[in-house]
Amino acid sequence: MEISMMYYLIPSLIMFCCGVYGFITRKNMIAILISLELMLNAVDINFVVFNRFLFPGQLDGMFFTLFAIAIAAAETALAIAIIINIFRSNKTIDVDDATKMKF
Amino acid sequence: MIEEIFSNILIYFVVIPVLMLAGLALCKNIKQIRAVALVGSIALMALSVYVLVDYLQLRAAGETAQMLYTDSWQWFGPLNIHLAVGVDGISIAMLLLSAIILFTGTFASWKIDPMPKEFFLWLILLSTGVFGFFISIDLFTMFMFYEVALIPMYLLIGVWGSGKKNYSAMKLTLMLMGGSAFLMLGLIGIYYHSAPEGGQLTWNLIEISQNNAIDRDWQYFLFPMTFVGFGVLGAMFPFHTWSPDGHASAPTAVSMLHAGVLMKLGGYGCFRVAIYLMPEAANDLAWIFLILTGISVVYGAFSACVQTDLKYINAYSSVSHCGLVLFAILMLNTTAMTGAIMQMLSHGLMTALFFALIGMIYGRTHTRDIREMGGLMKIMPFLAVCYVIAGMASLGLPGLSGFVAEMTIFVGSFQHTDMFHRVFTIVACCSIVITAVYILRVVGKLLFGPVQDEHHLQLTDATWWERFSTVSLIICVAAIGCFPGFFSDLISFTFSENIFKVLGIN
Amino acid sequence: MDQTIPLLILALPLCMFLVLGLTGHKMSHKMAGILGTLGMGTALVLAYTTAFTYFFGGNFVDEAGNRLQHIVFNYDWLAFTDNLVIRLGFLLDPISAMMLVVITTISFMVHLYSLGYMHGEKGFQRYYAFLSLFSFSMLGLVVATNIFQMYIFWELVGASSYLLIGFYYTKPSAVSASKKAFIVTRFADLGFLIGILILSFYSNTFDFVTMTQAPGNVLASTGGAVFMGGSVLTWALVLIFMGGMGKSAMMPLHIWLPDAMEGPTPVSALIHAATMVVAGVFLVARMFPVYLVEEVALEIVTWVGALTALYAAIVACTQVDIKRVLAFSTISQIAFMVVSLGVARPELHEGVGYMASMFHLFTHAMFKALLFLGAGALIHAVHSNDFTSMGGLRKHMPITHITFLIGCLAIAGIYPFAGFFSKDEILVAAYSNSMMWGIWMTAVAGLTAFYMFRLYYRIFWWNNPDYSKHHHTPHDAPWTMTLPLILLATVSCVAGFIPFGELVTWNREAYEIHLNYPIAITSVVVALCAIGLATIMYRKENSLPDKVADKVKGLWTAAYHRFYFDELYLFITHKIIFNLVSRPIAWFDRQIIDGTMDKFAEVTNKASEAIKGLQSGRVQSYVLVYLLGALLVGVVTVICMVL
Amino acid sequence: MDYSQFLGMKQEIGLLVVFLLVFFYDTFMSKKAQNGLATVTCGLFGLFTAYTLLCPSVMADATTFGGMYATSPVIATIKNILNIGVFIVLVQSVKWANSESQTMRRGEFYELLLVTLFGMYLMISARHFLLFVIGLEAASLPLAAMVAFDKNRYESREAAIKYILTAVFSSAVFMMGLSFVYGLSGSLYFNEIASAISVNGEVNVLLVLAVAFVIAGVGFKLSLVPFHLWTADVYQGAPTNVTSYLSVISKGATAFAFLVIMVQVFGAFYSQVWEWMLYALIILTITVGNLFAIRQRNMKRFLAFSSVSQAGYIMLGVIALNATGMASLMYYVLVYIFSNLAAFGVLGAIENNTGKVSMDDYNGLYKTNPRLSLAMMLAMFSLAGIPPFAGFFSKFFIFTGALEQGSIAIYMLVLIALINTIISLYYYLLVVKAMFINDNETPIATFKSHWSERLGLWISVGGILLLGIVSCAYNYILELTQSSNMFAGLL
Amino acid sequence: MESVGSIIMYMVVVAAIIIFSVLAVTSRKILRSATYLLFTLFATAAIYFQLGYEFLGAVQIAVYAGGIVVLFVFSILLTSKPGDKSEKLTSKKKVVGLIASVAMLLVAGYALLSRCGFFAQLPAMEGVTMDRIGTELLSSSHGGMLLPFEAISVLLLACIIGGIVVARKR
Repeated sequence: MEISMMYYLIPSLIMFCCGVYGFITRKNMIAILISLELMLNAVDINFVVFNRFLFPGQLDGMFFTLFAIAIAAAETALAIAIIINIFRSNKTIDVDDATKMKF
Repeated sequence: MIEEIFSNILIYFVVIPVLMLAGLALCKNIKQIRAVALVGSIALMALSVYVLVDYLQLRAAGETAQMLYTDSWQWFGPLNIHLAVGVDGISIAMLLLSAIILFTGTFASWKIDPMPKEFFLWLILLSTGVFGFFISIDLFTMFMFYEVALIPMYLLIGVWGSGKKNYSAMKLTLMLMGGSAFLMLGLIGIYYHSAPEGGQLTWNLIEISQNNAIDRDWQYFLFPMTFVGFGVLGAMFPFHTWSPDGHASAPTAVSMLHAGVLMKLGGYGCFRVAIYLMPEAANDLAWIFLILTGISVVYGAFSACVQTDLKYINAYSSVSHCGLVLFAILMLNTTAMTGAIMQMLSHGLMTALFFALIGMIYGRTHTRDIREMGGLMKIMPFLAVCYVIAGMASLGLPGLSGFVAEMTIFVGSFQHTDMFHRVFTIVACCSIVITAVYILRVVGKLLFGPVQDEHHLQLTDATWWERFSTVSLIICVAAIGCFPGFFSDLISFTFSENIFKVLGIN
Repeated sequence: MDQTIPLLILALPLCMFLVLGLTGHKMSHKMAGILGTLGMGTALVLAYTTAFTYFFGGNFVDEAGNRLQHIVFNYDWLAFTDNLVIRLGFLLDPISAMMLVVITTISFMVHLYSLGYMHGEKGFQRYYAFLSLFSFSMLGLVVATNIFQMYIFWELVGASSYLLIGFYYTKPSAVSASKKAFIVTRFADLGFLIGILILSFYSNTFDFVTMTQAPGNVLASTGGAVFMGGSVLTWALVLIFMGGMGKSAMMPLHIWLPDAMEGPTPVSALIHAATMVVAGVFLVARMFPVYLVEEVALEIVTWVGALTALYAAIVACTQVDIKRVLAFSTISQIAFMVVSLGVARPELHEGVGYMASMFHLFTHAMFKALLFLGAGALIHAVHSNDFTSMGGLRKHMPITHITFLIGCLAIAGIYPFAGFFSKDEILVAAYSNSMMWGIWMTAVAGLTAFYMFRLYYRIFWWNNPDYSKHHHTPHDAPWTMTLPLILLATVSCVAGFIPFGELVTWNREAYEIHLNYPIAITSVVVALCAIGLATIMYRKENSLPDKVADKVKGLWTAAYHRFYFDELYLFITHKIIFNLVSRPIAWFDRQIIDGTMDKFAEVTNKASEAIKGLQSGRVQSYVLVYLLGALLVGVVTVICMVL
Repeated sequence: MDYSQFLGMKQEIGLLVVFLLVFFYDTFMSKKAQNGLATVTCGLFGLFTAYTLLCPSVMADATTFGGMYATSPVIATIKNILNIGVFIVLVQSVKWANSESQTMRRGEFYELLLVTLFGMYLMISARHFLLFVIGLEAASLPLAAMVAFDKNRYESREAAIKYILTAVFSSAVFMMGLSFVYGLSGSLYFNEIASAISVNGEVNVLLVLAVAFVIAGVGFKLSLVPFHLWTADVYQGAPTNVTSYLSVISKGATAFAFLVIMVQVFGAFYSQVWEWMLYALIILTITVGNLFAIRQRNMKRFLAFSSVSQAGYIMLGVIALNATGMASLMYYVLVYIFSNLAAFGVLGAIENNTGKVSMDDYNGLYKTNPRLSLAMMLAMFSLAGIPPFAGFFSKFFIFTGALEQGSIAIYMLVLIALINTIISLYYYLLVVKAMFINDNETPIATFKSHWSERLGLWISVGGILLLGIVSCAYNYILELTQSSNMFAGLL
Repeated sequence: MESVGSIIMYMVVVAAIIIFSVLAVTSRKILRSATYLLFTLFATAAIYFQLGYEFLGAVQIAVYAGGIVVLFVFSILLTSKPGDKSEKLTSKKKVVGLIASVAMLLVAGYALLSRCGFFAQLPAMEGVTMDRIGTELLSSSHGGMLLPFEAISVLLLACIIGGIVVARKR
């Protein structure tokens, strides 16, 4: 059996979709953030896989992933800061409670 | 550049209103406001008379260019947008009309309340647009001034109006802006087809018409856009419904200016842009719009017959009369078009007169319902007599302006070789009877007969400024009615071949 | 001919109108009245001079002795095209010269008469201003050199008539009568206008002279075009005649005339008896050569005239308001003129109908004005229009009585009064055209005699009511009023002897009138019989009239209600025009057209309301929409690409 | 390694210098001097803006870092336009920043703001997707913190969490799209991608999906419908100054960057792929934005939806795909900056002084605060595109640009856009109506606004009045874009 | 032909990715979710190793697994009481989420699968040495990442500032 590129891409896509599912269904903001991490991670895998399989001579994809990891870290930090801020004043991080502004 | 601009006389039609705006902004009390408005409007009137005289002299001296005083200063260079000015007889007639109505409108709003300063500011802004529109020969500047003229309407009606003013003001503004949406598309489309392949695109009316490069298929698309765009302001059926509500709610001077001048922008634009630049489409598609405008003419008149609000009656009558303008323009011959322009002048003056009188009557009786009034001839004879004269002008009494305009239109339209056009002319002719019906109905109910309301007996007749305003209008109406040849010559000279050459018809 | 005098004839009344209209309210009544009358008097003198110069000056005949059509002046007023130009001019020919005389005469009489009749009325100055305006318009109409000039003055005449009928503007009946008059004639004018449009489109001219001198060209220019079964020329001429029908109160457009009697009586005499109402006749006469080339149009003219004559005569027999009787009599008499034109043919007695018509126009103007002014005097005296409140007045008002009697005899066609001669010529023309028209018109003439004497007897004989309950007993009017009566009565007596045939003929060739004795005797006998019948029925108070009325109850009631034409008019205007056309249109405009515009706004608001759920405030639904949106954009594009 | 290449990034370097100066001032200056921070920042930034506007060397044409970073007169100009906007925002925020509640965080506000601007610079100049993503994130992540700045207001927090969650989601989708692009082309350099994917000219499903994801990712920042749902909530919740910054600067920068991406990367697939995507999105954006806007009573929310629909108009400059369209887009952004900032300036002044943000509170404003009302009215008219205010010209030109290519479909699109202007006019007039026409028993009391608010408003109003009438701005931009060869070879 | 060992390794890794991803988004205990996320991230790192990007794998473990997940755990402990069983999901939400994710899966999956070139085999690659990574990372020529490297420092600085501002008590 050959492990072709698609065998990496599809799991990564599934991971992304899990992230989507999690984002849409979870109530806890941190859980949503976890889902987002899954999505970002899936993107990273894609870049690496493409780089490795199609353009092994360069490192563009890998570098992208590298920077994406840094960005993801920054995002998470900031998001968690905001969530904690919310928790502090609202005593809840249920996303359904953050629906005061609408229509 | 600046010097160059100010050496052209036409530019002062915009400069004076702008100076008036500046002057008004500095005014402290009602006296100063009146002074500024009065001085400015007199200056404008003097200017337009001067231009008229000078124009006639130039023509007499053998000047044959289509437009005189033409000048063009680059504005948005890369898009070839210019501030281009120029006038022919039609524009001069319109300028004169606007100046007269602004002048009388100033008197009609002598005692405007509240916020007189703001009122005049908006009013002058509106007239800036109007004057700018009539002197422009660049599509872009024309359109810009067109919209400048439209928007002050909203506040003028909304703040100083009466009745369901909010609704009316909004409706009027939105509908007119809706029209200008179509218009904008049409104008840009014209620009992109203004020159033959590879030529320099232009917004200049004269150049476009000389290039004559818009091919027929595009004309079929752009002509309806521009015609409907301007037609909305010209109260073309079925886009006229802003007119009754808008006029009913507007304060006197605004109604005057709007019906008297602003609606003319529509007809003028239809002629100057839609027909002038796209005569082939105009010829081919005329039947559609003839039906619509023909409906306007008769339908407006019939609707006016059963209204009970004075302003509604007059608004519907405007629909009918302005329909006649568009109707005649579509006939595409010199006589009918001359008639159309004369009708614009005539309708402008007499409808302004009407609205002025209605405003004065309303200011006294506080009702515009003809069922609640009667026998005003006894109470305010001056106003009543003026009203009768206005009515007579409206129903086309010879010696007043309505007659000559309508007759020129009818005779001109009937000269069309196509049977369809002639039959429709006859249909349009029927309006003269219906006009008589509603005018006399009002006159009979309002001015004659017994006094309906005891309180009305205490009312006074017109004040000096009201008299001044109405009398000047009546003099103008009568002047056109008695010396139509002068105006007809002034106007018809400008239809020199250009449209007809393209069509290969008379 | 010098322009000054003709110009002055027109300018004087106009100036009077402007002077009185603009500054009248500052003048005293007396001043205004005298000014107006003087102005009209001057115009009268000038008009007489002009007419005299024309007819007897000898300058206006060609070698063959025919009279010429002379254009005194003709100014361009408004040029539609190179050929279609409205000119304001002064055409002098037999009929216009005659009309100048008629108009100025009657107008002057009325001016004079009104000094007394309108004494002390509010708006006296206004009244004189309007009279001047009317005179100006009417004079302009008759001297028109082209059909559009005629139309202009035609309209002005209509407007001044409107103003004069509605003179008592506080009276609702007067207001509605004036409105009705204006609108009905306006409707007729629409026909006139369309006729002008058609005619000018084909003939490419407005000029009367051009048209009438070569009517064949007019016919040729239409090229045999046909519209809805009739040739376009027929259409044009009939439509033009429709204008005449309106002004001349031909059936069915006559309905305004009886109501127009709401105006002051002198006005009725001037406008609604002598001058304006004959404008239609004048119009047909003016265009007569053109009508001749299209005989269908003349047939229609004849039929309209004949029916109107009979109808009006029958109705006149039943009315009680003296002015209404006179009004219907006017309608009937104008119809005589119209019939006369309609039956005229060049080959029949050298076109005697035309001459007869003009002759009758002239004489009728005189005696009908006389009758109206007499009626005015009566009304002035008893303050009522109904002859039921009169009777036996011959003792109280002898001058009025005599002049009125002269008028009645003239209209009844008794020798040697004016009416006899003109009516005789009309009957000659009718008989020469066909026996039917002859008998028909003779019968109408008989009816005329009957109803006039019915009127006469009811006013001056019948009974002797007690006038003491009035604030004064009836007596003759002051001299300003009786003088015109006497003058007009004199004219009515002698006008028949004017050699009209030498002055006014259709082709302006002189023509000798000779009485056709069989016809003349027949008509006089018929008239005398009718007078006799009237004498039997109305000389003394008795119940015979009621009995007769009961006998023919249906006819009587119908005639009394003028054959329900007014009801028909009301039905058409209110039920059809207002309720079935205008109201639905207004409703349609508000609800459908305007409603659609409002609907746009409403739909926008509804849409806004409908999609507000999109903005649910839940971040999860936001990303759901986001993702699905992104996917959809991709998928739809792919699908579109594949397709 | 060639560090001298950094010298080519004059504007970025300048901005970072300002950032650092502010940072050091904030960190090291005495407590007392801190109160001058706002003014100092304004001054510094004003100097910087003036420098970039006036210094001719900024207008260089250069591509550095191996094609990763590009600058050109056009790019320098759009950055200058943004600078002007940021300057106004800074001026307007002086009072707010000095207010009791913000003293603690004043410095951070300016620092974050400058960093986001730096991010936007990168987005505009990036010719490599990695740099672009970094710029995008730098332009959006700190904004989340700025949105959360009003600690005492619940809405501020809710807005922040909504913003950060959707932003990260969107960037995940965006990067997914980028990974597809990468997979298809093997490079992240714009020019290499363009040549790689258009080599066989074949359009495949993956590319379409990738373009859709890229549009979605950028459309998020532009708030194109249906990627706009965060907009209203965030605009409402964020402090007014942040909202104004978000609505004009962030949007303007992204619009330009979007244009660059679409033209330089996917230009070859314009008519096959993304013209129609954008076509649909523009219609949706304008219409939905308008439909929501007409029912808003909260002024900030109202302006949010108005900005959604404005974004649709801006996109017309992208779909035009020509120099006129690009110039019009830039000009539109410029005018939009002035108009919207004037609106936000009034809004902020009123909010700062009275705390009122509802449209109903504005009833009868003209009677008590005529100048503010006039400024607001001008802003509304300009946004609605009423002459002689600048908004009219920008709208007209963007339509002119769009119609240049002349297909009948574009005519229809413009027609729809134009019809939508009527709806937008309606709601803009609602504000005017509230201020001028409606009666109010308890109108907002007359107050004197802070000098900074007034200065900000004067600048904005001046821009609204002059930018259109005085033609040099547009002429200059159009000449620049016409001389750039960005669109060569397309269409 | 791959070695059996690498195939088995691949299978394990992929199974881990899929299973732990699903668990991470479905687990009702938030702390467990974080743990499953950690496993997913480890598995991802394993893929990186497998593909020969050892440096990247190391970063993944260090930054992601080591840094971010710890951050998560801290924040979870901060925001929830122990034994706090998270919400019960409404079925409506589940369905909606499922629709979205399945739609994504189908569309993107179809798009990927439609591209035959993506069934490529693993080509040979010279080892990605630290030296090369370092050189390219700090190169300013084509393919170099100097500018992003500098730029991200600004981003990170900003995020730090932002995080501080937001998290600070006052």
